[in-house]
Amino acid sequence: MFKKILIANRGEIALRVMRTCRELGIEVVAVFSDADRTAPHVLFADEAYHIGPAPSTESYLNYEKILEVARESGTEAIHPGYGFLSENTDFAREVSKAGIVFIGPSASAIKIMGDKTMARQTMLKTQVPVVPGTQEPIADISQALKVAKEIGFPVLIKAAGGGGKGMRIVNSADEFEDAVGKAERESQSAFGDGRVYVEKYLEEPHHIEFQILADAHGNTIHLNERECSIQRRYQKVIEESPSPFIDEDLRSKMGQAAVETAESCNYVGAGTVEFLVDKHRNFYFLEMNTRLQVEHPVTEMVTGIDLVAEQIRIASGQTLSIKQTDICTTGHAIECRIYAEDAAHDFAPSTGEIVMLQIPDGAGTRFDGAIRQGIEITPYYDPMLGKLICWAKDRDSALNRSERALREFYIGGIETTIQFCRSVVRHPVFRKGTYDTHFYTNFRQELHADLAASTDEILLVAGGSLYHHQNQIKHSSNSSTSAKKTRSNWVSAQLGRND
Amino acid sequence: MFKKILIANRGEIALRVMRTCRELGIEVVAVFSDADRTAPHVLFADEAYHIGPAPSTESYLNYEKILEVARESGTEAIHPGYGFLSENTDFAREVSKAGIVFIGPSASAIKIMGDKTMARQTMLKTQVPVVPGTQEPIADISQALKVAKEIGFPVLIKAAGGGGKGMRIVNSADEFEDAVGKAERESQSAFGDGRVYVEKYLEEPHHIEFQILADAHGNTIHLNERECSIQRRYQKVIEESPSPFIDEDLRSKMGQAAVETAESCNYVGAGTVEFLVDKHRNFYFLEMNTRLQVEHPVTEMVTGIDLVAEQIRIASGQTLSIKQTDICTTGHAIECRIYAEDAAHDFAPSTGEIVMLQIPDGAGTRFDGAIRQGIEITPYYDPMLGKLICWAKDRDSALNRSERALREFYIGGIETTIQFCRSVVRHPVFRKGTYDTHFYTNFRQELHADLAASTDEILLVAGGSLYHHQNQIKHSSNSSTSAKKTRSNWVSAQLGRND
Amino acid sequence: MKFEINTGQRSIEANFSIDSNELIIITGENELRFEATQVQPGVYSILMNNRSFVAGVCPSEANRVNVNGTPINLELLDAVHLHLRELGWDALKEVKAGLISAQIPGLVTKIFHAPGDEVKEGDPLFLIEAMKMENEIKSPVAGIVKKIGVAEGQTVEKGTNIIEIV
Amino acid sequence: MKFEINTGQRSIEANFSIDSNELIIITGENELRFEATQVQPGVYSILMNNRSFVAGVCPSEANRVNVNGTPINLELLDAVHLHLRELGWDALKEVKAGLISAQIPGLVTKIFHAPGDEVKEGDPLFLIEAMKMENEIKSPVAGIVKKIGVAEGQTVEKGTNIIEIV
Repeated sequence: MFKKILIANRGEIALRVMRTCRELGIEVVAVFSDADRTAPHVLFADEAYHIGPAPSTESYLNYEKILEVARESGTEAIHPGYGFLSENTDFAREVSKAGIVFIGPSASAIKIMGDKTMARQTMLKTQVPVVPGTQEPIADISQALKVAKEIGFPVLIKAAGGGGKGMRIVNSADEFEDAVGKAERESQSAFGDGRVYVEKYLEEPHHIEFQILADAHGNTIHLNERECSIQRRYQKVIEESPSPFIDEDLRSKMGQAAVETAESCNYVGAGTVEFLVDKHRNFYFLEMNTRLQVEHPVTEMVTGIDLVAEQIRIASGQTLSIKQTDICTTGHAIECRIYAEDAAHDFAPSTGEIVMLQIPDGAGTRFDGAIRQGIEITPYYDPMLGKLICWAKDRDSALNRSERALREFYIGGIETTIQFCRSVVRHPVFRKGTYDTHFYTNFRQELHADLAASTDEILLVAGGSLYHHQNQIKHSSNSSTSAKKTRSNWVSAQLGRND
Repeated sequence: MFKKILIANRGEIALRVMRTCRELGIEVVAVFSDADRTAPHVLFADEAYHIGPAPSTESYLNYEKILEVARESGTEAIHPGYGFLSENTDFAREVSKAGIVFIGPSASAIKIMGDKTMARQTMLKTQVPVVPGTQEPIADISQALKVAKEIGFPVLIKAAGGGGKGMRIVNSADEFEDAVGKAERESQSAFGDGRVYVEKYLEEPHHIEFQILADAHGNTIHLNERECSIQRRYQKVIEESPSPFIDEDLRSKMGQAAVETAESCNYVGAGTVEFLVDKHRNFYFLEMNTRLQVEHPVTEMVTGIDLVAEQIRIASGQTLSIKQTDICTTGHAIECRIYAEDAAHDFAPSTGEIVMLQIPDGAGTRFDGAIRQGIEITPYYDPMLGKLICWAKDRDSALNRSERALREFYIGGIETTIQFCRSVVRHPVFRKGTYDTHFYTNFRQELHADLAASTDEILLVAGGSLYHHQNQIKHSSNSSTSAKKTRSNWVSAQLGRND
Repeated sequence: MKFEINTGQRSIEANFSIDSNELIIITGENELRFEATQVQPGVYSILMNNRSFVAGVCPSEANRVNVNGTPINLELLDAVHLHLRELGWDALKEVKAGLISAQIPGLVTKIFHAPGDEVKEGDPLFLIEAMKMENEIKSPVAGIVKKIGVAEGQTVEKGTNIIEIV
Repeated sequence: MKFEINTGQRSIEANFSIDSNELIIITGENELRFEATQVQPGVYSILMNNRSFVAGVCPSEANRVNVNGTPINLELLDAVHLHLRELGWDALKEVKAGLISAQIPGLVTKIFHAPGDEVKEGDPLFLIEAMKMENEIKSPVAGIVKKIGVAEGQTVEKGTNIIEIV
């Protein structure tokens, strides 16, 4: 086993990885930018090295500098977390060249799965279904129509430029030519690239992913699914395991497909195979993430397996200690991502000092974060403050626990998505478990109305607080008493009262 | 089910109970003294009522006032937590008289088990073993010697006055008369009461307790044991479940005895039956606690059962939803009690403001507490700040997790037992699991030496920090810059640097 | 003193008076006892008729209060303001118009207009990149672009004036 | 500048010098680069040769530093003190003698001595009750009780002088 690991990351995932390292008796090395001198991952670590200015291109993405620190500190292995350098093939290769273990798959597996076209081509050689459609942009409209008829309507026309723009659902053959023309023009004006693809349109799709683990000795297993259909701006907000949509039969088929996917690129380590599943329970390979996933804790909570510990064991050359038949899940876990964003203003990032912090706790309540009262949230990095994961014996109890914990969570001084997550968790469709990836689009207005809903009581509290605050501030600046002093006086007055 | 519950308590247990209430959809009413106006339980609650000055006799023990609040707020049930009014028969009776449900056993069960002599007499009518000995103080020395011979040496001579003083181990009959005389004289001078009892001396005793649940419909079950032998000043410090000392056979026998104990007083609710177990695995009834126990979370972590939810269900008249055969435990849980005490100075209470707080979190890491950065720890109440409970798949992993979490725990501004708990958790005898109630006495010096141990590196950090602090303060008072300003300058200097 | 609490969507009238350490709020036929104790600067524990709330006054936006986690934008209009409004002045409109500044620190990547352009309410004005995300800022008013305060590619602090619309 | 860091049990000598925002600590043959950044008032993040520590300076006791959770009592003796000590003055002894004050706020329930009594080091002086517990305070020195500052049954603040021993 390794004696010292460098974590080439920051924020909650750096802390998450360090916790497991320390439990395994491994020393941890942190790296930090100018903006992170007193960040939680620096305070937590055994050693910490400054690697550059705040912008990540000059610090957390500067892999020459990180390799230099790894050599100087005598690090035996590097954990890249997610984001930053975690899917960078050059970094993975350079780390290995330096005689240091990269905790992740081989550079070649990262490369295959990192390229959408290469990944699709690899998958077509296996039994794993991919979304039917043209693999090359449409050159000839009659050829495209033939493909569309083979796939069966409705079909989707997608821009080569990516993203949501230029996307069009076509319900029948006679609308086809007209729709392609429109999509091409839209795509041309949006991306300067008019090429479009034809793909099967999936009705009421679910985003379902499978966690896999593979050792270097040819053993690959899966750890069941995570349901990730609650998204906005193509970004996951809430994930859960098990999925309320998947039954045992489908779970077993998709799990087998996930294992086959990993084997197709000789995958070693922890990885995630993402699928789309339509309302008829047909599933299609979407992509594979060759790293630890943000939402990995929901799998940990229901399986009892520490995924980071497994990553480290695999990287140190050990054989998987668990077989597929050992995987048994208990209860239900839901993760809410807490972002420093103003949900009421189109999720604009929110920065500033956390002036008060109360993190929920108690049975089945886990917060993977990296925040502290008094810390400054800067605009330099991802706005995710952390993830609240609630586990309970069944889905209803896990929903109740999530709602309780979100109600208990208090972050003062900046805006967060805590209340938005609460609106989702108590939405009847989410509670029923009958949602798909259109959930946010479909219920956007309801969710934001719930978020903005305020009773007379709440309005009076808000008005009274504002009045009190303004008068207290006026008072304090008039008499030039400090805030601290004012508080003490106030408290003394309280203490003196006698009902 | 109840719509509104009043929690007649403060601190971590008030929060603990409120969490479950909210998950069950029940509104919570807090009560608070002058010292607790902004305490976490007040901020957490739906309603909060002031009940008097800081001293608990005038607030948290003032049950007329609490009953008044219960009536005013339309409370349907009262949860007493532990301590304060939880084992007060008058309170239990008055609550019922007011038409409010007392979440706990009947006043008569509290009374029987609250009186040591009555409890012992009750138990003698059952099959549950009690520690053999005289039930009345020694009147006649020859009669006492006869009893001692029946019990078998070694025996223990105990003062009627209680506590540790006057206690004497007698190894053989010829030492007996002399020892009784000495014990009588010591007891007379310590308590003004020279009467002594004779009792079997238990070698290498373990303090083992069983959690029981009983509904009002005649169903009583046990939820296995908690090992509570790590104590100092007769106060538990660390508890775990399962006990490393108990085997399946003994567990089943003791569990049966615990159920029989509860049934002997027609117990309804959650309760704890405490036993002493000697090195030969003989077990003896010690006492029964007729309330929720501080260390109840270790049972929750291994059984997955929410004990407060069960208490509430039982109080609302429901039948137990689980049978004895449903109880199955997973993994191992260890609880460390975090007190505001200075371990290095004989555990003297420590008060003051919490200037910085970092509570450990992550997989299997639960903190049941009621603290916040900026809060003042007052001298009025119990010095327990909270409990850190770590769960993992086996005992070794739970020990590693506890050590990691204790290392991660930072409470600045006051002294705590965090480091003392760390010394215990990494002590080889504790790790091996071969400890008994003499652990603290036997290893006291080692533990405190470990606590005080400092390397040259640590000494240099301490010296350097003191130097830096004094010079920063000097500088800041000379130039009359505020601490905040100084920090900003310092950080700016940091941000500017470029390696 | 008489006040109107107004969120733009709805409003409520109340009379505030101070009684030692409590605020007496009279609204309609209800009399409420409101007591606030500071927990941290700008964060208060509120007991209103014994109902418990945590209220945070937003440090950067004077008229935003977070009650039990829910952010509420409100205007607290006193008798003077209410009288002015009767005369036709609209406090809520007033604060919206005029200068559009950066609500977050970041990099201005795109400005869609030049001085003299006419913009409608809701038209995109500029893009600002922060925390790896691009944020489109829309115009809160209709009018003519009078002045552009920054150039594309410029890094701005929160509060920097970007566009003035008249 | 030359310093001795002394815990009573052990001591270490070091030379401190300032180099921009770092402290250079030379001890024996080792040269260490020590950098402190304040996290909260009195709490510092320390990087010493890139090893990371959190150090808290105790607000109530000037000579207590908590390093990664471990409380350390120490004297930081500069050249002047070291010289004085060579002349026979003992700084550590000095601070121990004299006035015995309440280390915690609480209720003084019992005082075992009257002025004029002779006490040995380790003799119980008084009981103070706080947080439901009784705490026995022992004499840190041998001597004669000169003065008793409070009466039994009196509530005292932290730092109140209880007994003076000469």
